[in-house]
Formats: sequence, C-alpha cells, structure tokens
Amino acid sequence: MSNREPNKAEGFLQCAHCKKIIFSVDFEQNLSVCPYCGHHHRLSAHKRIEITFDPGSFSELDQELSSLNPLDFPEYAEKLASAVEKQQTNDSMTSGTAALDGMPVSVAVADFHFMGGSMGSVNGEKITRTLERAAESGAPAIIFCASGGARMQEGLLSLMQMAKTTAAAQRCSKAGIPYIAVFTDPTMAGVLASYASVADVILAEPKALVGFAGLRVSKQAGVGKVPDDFQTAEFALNHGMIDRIVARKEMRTTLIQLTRMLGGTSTRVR
Amino acid sequence: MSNREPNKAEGFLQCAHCKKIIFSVDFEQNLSVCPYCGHHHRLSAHKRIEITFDPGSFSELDQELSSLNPLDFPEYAEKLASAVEKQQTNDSMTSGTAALDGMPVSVAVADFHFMGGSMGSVNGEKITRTLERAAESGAPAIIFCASGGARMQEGLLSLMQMAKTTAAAQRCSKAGIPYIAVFTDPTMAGVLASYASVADVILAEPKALVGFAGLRVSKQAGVGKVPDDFQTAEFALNHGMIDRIVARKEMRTTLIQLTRMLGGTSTRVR
Amino acid sequence: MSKTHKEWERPLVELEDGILKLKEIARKEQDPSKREQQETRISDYEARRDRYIDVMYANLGPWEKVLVARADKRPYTLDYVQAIFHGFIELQGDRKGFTDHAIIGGPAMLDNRPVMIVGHQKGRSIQERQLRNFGYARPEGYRKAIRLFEMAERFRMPVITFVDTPGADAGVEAESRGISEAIAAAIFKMFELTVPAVSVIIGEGGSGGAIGIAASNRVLMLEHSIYSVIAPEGCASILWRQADRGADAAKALKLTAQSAVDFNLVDGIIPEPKGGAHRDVPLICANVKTALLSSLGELDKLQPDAIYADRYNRFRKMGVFADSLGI
Amino acid sequence: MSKTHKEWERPLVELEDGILKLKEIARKEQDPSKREQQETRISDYEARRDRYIDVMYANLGPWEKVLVARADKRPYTLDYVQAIFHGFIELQGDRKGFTDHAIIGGPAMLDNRPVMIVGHQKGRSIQERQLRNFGYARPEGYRKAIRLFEMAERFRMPVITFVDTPGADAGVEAESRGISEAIAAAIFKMFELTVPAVSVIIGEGGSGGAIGIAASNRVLMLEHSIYSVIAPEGCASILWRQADRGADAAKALKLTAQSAVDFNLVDGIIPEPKGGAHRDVPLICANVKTALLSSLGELDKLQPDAIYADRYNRFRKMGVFADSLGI
Ligand SMILES: [Zn+2]
Ligand SMILES: [Zn+2]
Repeated sequence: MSNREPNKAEGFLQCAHCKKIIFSVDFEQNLSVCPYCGHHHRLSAHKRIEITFDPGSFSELDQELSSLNPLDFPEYAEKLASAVEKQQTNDSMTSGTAALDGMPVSVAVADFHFMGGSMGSVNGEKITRTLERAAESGAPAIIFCASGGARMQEGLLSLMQMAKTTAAAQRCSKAGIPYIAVFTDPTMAGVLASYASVADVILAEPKALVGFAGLRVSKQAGVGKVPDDFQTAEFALNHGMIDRIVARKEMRTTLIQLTRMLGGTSTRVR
Repeated sequence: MSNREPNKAEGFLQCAHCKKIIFSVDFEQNLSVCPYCGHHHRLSAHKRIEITFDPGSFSELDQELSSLNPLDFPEYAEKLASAVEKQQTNDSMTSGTAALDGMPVSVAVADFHFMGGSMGSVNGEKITRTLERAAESGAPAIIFCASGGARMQEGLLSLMQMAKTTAAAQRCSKAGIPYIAVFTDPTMAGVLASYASVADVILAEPKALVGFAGLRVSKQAGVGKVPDDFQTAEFALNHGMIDRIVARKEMRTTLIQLTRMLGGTSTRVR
Repeated sequence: MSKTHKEWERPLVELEDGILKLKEIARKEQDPSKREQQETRISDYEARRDRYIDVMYANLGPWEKVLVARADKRPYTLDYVQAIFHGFIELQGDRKGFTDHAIIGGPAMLDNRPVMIVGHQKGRSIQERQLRNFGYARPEGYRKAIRLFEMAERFRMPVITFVDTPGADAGVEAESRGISEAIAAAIFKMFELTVPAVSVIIGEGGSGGAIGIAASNRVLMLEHSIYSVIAPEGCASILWRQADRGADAAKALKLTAQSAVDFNLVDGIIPEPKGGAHRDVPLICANVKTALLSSLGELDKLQPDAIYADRYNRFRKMGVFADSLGI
Repeated sequence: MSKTHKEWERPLVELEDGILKLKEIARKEQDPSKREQQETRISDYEARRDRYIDVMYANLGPWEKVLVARADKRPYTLDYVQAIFHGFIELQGDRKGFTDHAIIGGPAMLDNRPVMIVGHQKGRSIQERQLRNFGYARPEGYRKAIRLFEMAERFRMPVITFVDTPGADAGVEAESRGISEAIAAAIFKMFELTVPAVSVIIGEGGSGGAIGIAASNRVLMLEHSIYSVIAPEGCASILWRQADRGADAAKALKLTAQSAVDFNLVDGIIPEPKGGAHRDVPLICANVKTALLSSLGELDKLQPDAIYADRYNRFRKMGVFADSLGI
C-alpha cells in the first residue's frame, strides 16, 4: 500500500492521496480529512478520542499493560522499544471509559502508528476488558479498529487473542449490551476475522482498507479478476459486511444516535 | 415439466424418463425407481408410508379434516370433489404417528397426485398438527414434502399457512425436538419457502424438482443463463440448501440413523 | 382485458390537468370580473373532481384496488419512515456477502421509544427502481431483515415492518442463493421474537415475499392495499391461460383489506385520504402512526412470553376447513 | 533454504524401497540357504530403518514438525471419523447459497453417544484436493460449521472438531463472501455453546482458518502437529523477505505442540506412533479416541452453564504481558 500519511512541512502539508498542498490549520480543523479529495487520513488514538467523545470525558484504563517477548522472537524487543519510545504509549490500543452526549460508553481506540496496530497479548487484553466492562456495567461498547492483523511476534498467543476478544463480544451480546465497531484504515486479517466482525453495528470510514489477506495473497489465491474497489469499505458495504460508511465529521452524531437507540434508553429492561 | 409418471399397461409399464419398458413387479420391488435410469418416480402417500416406517406402525390422524371453499373460488369445489373421489382421501397430506426402528415419530407425507400437493387450510393444519405433536410428545417430526406450492383457490388463507406451519416448526426447534424434511419431486414455491426449508436436516430424493418459482418465471426474472441442473435437488445441494441426496432405497436407514442420533437417545436431557 | 391504472385514472387526470390550466389562465388574468368568472369555473371543476374521486373511490372493485396499490404515486416505506419516525439510521448488509436495496431497515425513534424498522422499498426514479429491483427482494434482503430482527430482540425494541412488494425475486441468481430458504428463515425468526411486532401492508402484499416480513403480532392494511397468495395476472394465467384477465382473478382471490378482515387474517384497516394515500401524505402518515401507537399500546401490556404466544396464537387459528365433528 | 518433506524423508524412503525390492527377490528365490541369507539381510535393513526412524523422530525440530504435519500420507479428518466413530452422516450446506468441501461435518456415534463432528478435510487424489480446495476453507465452510454447532446445541450433543488447514481461503471470491466474518462468527458461535466442545489439531493448525473451529473447552494436539498464527513461509517473507527461510520462522514462531503446552494454550499432546501418525493409523486413532473420551469425561461433570463458563475462562487467561504491578 502507498503511504497514506500526509507529508508534513512547516505550516502546511501535502495530501498523500491527491498530492495537493493543505494548510496544517485547515487540515486539523477538517479532522485530518483532505479538503480537496476527501481522503480520510489516519488519526492518532488521542486525536480520535478528542473528536469523538464528550470533551474531557475520557478516562484511560489498562495503560499499565505492556508487551513482553514471551517467544524470545527475533528483533521483537527492539521493535517494541522503538514503538513505545516513538509513540509514547505501550500499545496501539487505548482503552477506557468515556461519555457520548452524556451517555457512558466503554471504548477502545486503535492507533495504526504503533506497530501497525497489530494484535498481541496486550492489545487483545485491552479489547477484552473493554467489552467485559461494557457487559458488566451496561455501558455500550464502541471500538475503533485499525490493524494489520495479529502480531506474529507473539505467535500462538496472538492467535488466541482472536478467540479471547470474540468471546468477550459474545458476552456483551448475551448481556444485551450494544457493541459498535468502527473500521478505520486499515482493518485487516486477524482483527477483521475476530471481534471486529461480530459487532452489532459496523460502521466504516470512507475508503478504509478492509480485508482478510494482503492484496498480493488474495490475487495469488483467487482465479477471478480483482475488482477496482477490492478490500475497501465500499466493497465491504456492497458485499453486505458492514452497515454504513460514515464520514468522519458525521461519526460522532451517528454514534450518539445509535447508542441512544440501541442502548441509551432508561426504559430498557436488562 | 414433462409427465413424470410411468405409463402403465398390463403387467408392465414405461419409464417416463428413459422410456424403457419395465415389468410392474420389478418396478414395485424397486420402490418405483426405474431399474434402468434410476429415475425416482412419484409415490403415493400410502406407498411411501409402507416403505419408510415400521410395518403396521402408522396411525393416521386428522383424516377427518376436509377442505371448504371459503372464497367461493371458481371451479374449486368441482376440482376438490374430483380429487377426493379419485384419490380417495381428503387432502394431499396424510399425517399421523408411526415408528421408525421402534422409535416413535410424528409424520406427514405428501402425495402430489392430489391437486399437485398444494397447501390450503387442511394441508397447513395437518403440517402444523404434525409439528405440534412432535414438540409436545418429544417424538421427532418427519415430513415428506411434495407440492407445487400454495393453493391459490383459498387465497390469503393459503398464504397464511406458510406462517402457521413455519411457526409450528419454530416450536419444535425451541423444544429441542428434531424435525427432518425430505424433499420429493416436486417441492416448490410456498411450501419450499416455509416449513420445508426450516427443518433441522433436509434430505432430498435424486433429481427431485426443488425451487421457488416456475422455471418460466425464473427465466423471465433472471438475466443470467439457466444452469442445466437448475431447480433440481442436485442444484440445491451444490448451493448449500439441502444436507444430502438420499436414494429411495437408503431413505429408511438414513432416517433411522438421523432420528437415533438427533433425538432418539435415552440420555437426552429435555 | 383488465384496465390499467392509467386507463382507469385518465378521466381524473384530465380533469386535474384542466384545473391546473384554468388556474394558470386565472393567475394571468388582469380583468377582475373575468378572473372572478374563471375562479367560479375552477371551483365548479374542483367540485366535479371531488365528486369524481368520490365516485371512483366510493366502491373500488378488487382490480381497482390492485391498480391503486401499485400506483407510482403511492407513498413508499421511506415516506412513512420520514414522516412518522425520527433519527432513522439505515443499516445494511446480510453479513454473508450480499446486500439488497429492495428491503431497507434500521433503528429509529417512534416518539420517545426506539423501534426497529424493516420494509420493502420501491424506487421512484428509473435508477432507483433498478437499484431496488422494483421491490422484488432478494435472499439477502430477508437475511438482512433476520439480522435486524435479532438486533431488535437483543435490545428489546419493537419491530415495525412495512410491506410493499409484488413478490420476492424469482430469478436464477435469487434461486441459487436460496430465496425460499431466506423467506422461510425470516418467517421463522419473526416467530422467535419476544418483542412486539407490527406490520402494515402499505401497497402490494405480494405472496411469499410479503409474508417473509409480516409474521407479526398485529397486521394492518391500508384501505386500498392488497394482500394476495399470488399476483392476479399469475392466477389468471394459470386458471384461464389469460394473464390479461387479472381483474377476474383479483375478484376471485379476495385480495382486498376488507376481505382480509372478514377472514380474520388482518387486524385492522387504516383509512386512506379521499382519492388514495398519495393525495394527502401527511394525513395517511398520521393515520398510520395512530394505528401503530394503538397496536403497540396493546402489546406493551404483554410480557415477553405472552408476546411470543400471542403471535403464535394469531396465526395458529388461520385456516378454514371442515372436520367430521362439524367445523 | 529450508528442506522440503521429500528431501527430509528421502533416505528413509530409499531404505524402504530397498527393503521392498529385497523382499521381492527373496520371495522369488528358490535356494533355501540363499533365501535365508537374504532374509537376514532384510531384517538387518529393517532394523536400520527402525533406528533411522528413531533418530529422525527422536528430536524433530520445528521445521520437521511442519513437514510431518503437512505430509501427504498423514491421516485426515475422515480417517479419524471412520475409525473412531460409527454411523457418521455428513450434512452439507450453509443454507445461504453455497457449499464447501474443505470443512465437513455431521452427527456420528462415539461409542453409545451421539456427537457432532466438524473438521477440515484435505483431499488425497488430485481431483479430491481440488474439490476440497487443498484444505483452505471458504466462508460457506465456516457457515456450515455454525449451523452444525447450533444443531449440536439444540440437541445437546457434544461437539468434536478436527483441525487441519494451511489457513482459510484468501481469494477474491472468499473475500467477497466475507471469509473474515465467517471465521469470526464461527468463533462467536462456539462461545455460545453450553454443550462440551473438544478440538484436536491433527495436522496443520493454520491461523484464523484453524481457530475458526477450535474455540473449544479442550484443545488437544497430535505430537507432530503444528499450530501457528501465520504460515512459517509467510512469516519469513514478512520478516526477512525470504519465503524459503521457513525453517527459521518455524523456530521463531514456536508452533509445536510442545510449545503450545508450555504456554498453556493447548491442554494435551496425543502421542503419535513411531515415525508419525501415518505409520500406524489404527494406533493413532485409538490414541485420539482415548483422549477424546477422557476430555469429554471431564466435561460431562459440568452443567451447561459451567461448560459455557469453562470455555470462556480457558481463553480468557491466554496472553502474556506485564502490568505496572509486575506480573
Ligand atoms: Zn487529498
Ligand atoms: Zn428409466
């Protein structure tokens, strides 16, 4: 995939998609969506939380969790250390509680910048706790996904996170607590094939990459020709896999409406 | 569709499918399956019961139910009277209880010869009672389907039989009682789109016609080309709609095995 | 040969066109006395039109009901959704590889309560008609409906369905993806629900495609909607090998709301404005809303188990037959 | 460059071919003394072969495990089904328009109790391999599995799954029908079960395609099976851009049964006959049966709620990480 981040420079930057020059201030105000081509650039977890939930309502939890190198996997420790230093966080997933138009929600927000959002033990544990908190407290769960898939450096432990997180989603479902997933660019492989795809409602940002295998693998495996929009949110929508594509600037409103209708009423019998 | 009945004559008959001449005795002994081409000719309900369930175990119920002409539909009364006289029964569906290798079962067996097996109020009521008896008694339900669809002469009353019979199947499912459907030639339209398709296990006789709309309608409605095996049991199998195709001579054994495994054990917790 | 909707409505349409032209002339008229004359003439024509509508709709025959139920101008599901509910969010997809636009659905607020809406949707423009497959739903439409029914059950939201289809898609593609199974499974799922379900037949209640989303606790019909086991043309073509004898078949099939109530197959008729639903959309929407609130009000008194049983019992008693004991 | 299975086994295969030839010669030999000589030589070669197998299998490295797990001769799901169970009736179809032969399933009797079997199935002949898509299951395979899991729950039958796949189908068709959703939904469904579920990894436990039917109360691995988050070749190609360094990746990934037990991710190892499962199929089947009966025996003591909770708790504790309190 091409680099989807805008190239930054002093005071302005270049859209990685349409190559137009954008003033940084405009870009910020437009929620990192290109004002020319509408490309939704990737967001940090911090920024996503800021533009989505009620101001100041987010309380981070589980931030003490950090990855080990249980398999003694080559170069893993170094990669981890570098990501932790660069991103100033322990994992791609930031989890906690927040409010959405006053309604309490249990949230997790992925940041692709941290090791490609890959799901290892810490990541899976945070998702699981987010969904468990929802099931236990009755606050709807909202998860923003962004991941290349499982973290291979944790081997089978990573694969097991697919089961663990999906089990937690099942708990939510059984308890009658809504769980909304938002697919952002990219939502792939082991994450797409586990907790992400079993949400009650699945929203996606426009043009987000959504798929099971890398495009190269799919082309090798398949015999048919590859459609132009293959593995985009639009393709997923046309193939019945997601509910809606929602522009970033509509996301908060849509989440509020859904949360209110599916789980925010006081008349609900639990 | 071509007439699928063999042409009878003194002591021998002609297979409507391969046109070969068969001795009646051979044909009978071979369960009305052509010994040359394997074509499964249609069976009367009486014959089907005889070759499927334990000898003498069938007790007919609901035989007192008979059709009225609530819509005062043109020519319906005459058609009904003629069918009743010719087939010596009140409806295409024969329902009751029987035993299968000693296990009690609640059964209904359709006979296409009676007004094309169409589902009117009596037909729907018999299916419903068969499934209700299963749900209440714990005896698995086995239904042999053969129908061109709903009986249009009873108008909306017939359409409502789709809902009524499917509701009864849901009762069975909720009670944890197995319901096995066998699609025989033909299983179509309103019957296929209701109780027939929600069985736990669906078996079909080879080459049975299985479909939603008449072939002509499908061709008109569709743009694609029609596959050679369109609307056959084989097509349905390849499209995931049925579990197995079972030759007539294997049917009893298969039903015994399934009934025993799904619902015939004494260790079962109800 | 049965009349088409255009033929049947032509005198009315001509009258209305005339009135419009007269109004245009009157608007441009400078001379006040002449304008007064013209306005009198307009009133006269309008009264004539109203009388004509009275006559046309006073005693619609079954075939005319078919024509009205299918009319292009008739309000469709989304017109009701927009007028009666707020905050509707359409949810898509069967989660199995396909999507269908002939059935739409999603949560919305009915006054202050969340409900789950599912309905057939016909298109208005040529493109939209194609997108929505002329209201012929595909297997994925019913599978989407099933998913939304499950969501409604999980979150304890009443289900409201709007029925308006000539029938389910009967093409090769639909058959290969199991249109029959999809309809059967949708009916089955509705019978699992322990939340209230109310259906409104707003236009065409076309056979299996209709009952697939109409296995509800309460089923209401608009005054000029139809509900039938088979399209009258299909029935005529089977009975008499003459598809153009739809009017005779419509009569034989007893497909009107009035007949359905007589046979206790639907629970109520929602009155339409004079001249049909499309002549006063706010009024028909208000009537539908009143009927929905009233039905839900009755069902709200029931516990989940009783809602489940109510639905079963509603359909269980449908059927007319004789037994040896006398009926 | 990592050895292939053929390369690795070549000395053994050559020895065995030699023994067969010697036996043929001895069979035709007329002279008793010469035949005795030859038979001594055969015994000698057989002893050498046994020693060779001992050495080969005494300390299989991770890559050799990969080779053995993938071996053509290895028993597949239906071999176990045939030997361990009786009365198996294969049930087909996802009831949504598609069927898949890379996952098979249906009810069978395990001694005197009915169970529901689901498993990946590879093919032996070229045609069968194509039919079964080389063990790469498609969305419809997982959807069939879901249907069988539901049936097992409804009729209170324990679920037994056999895992043997290089991974799920990642092609354009599989993607368009939602392979990810299908896997996720299958995992989800397994966690709903209140009947016992036991999985046996008999060959390749390939990433998402494997866990899709392995979210069980007990997960056992054959001694020389593998279970991995990614195929070693794929891992090597990402890490070092050298797909042929599969052996190095296999080592790094810790994909053996022994490692999986060390990390408490699987519950037990089923010992294989000397030289691998294919060298004594009755023995490995007996071992698998014993293990299944033992696992089911433990689970039979639990009530439905406890079975559900047991499965959750089993997976809930998986993961190795530090927290600020020190782990
Ligand atoms: Zn741009
Ligand atoms: Zn023949």
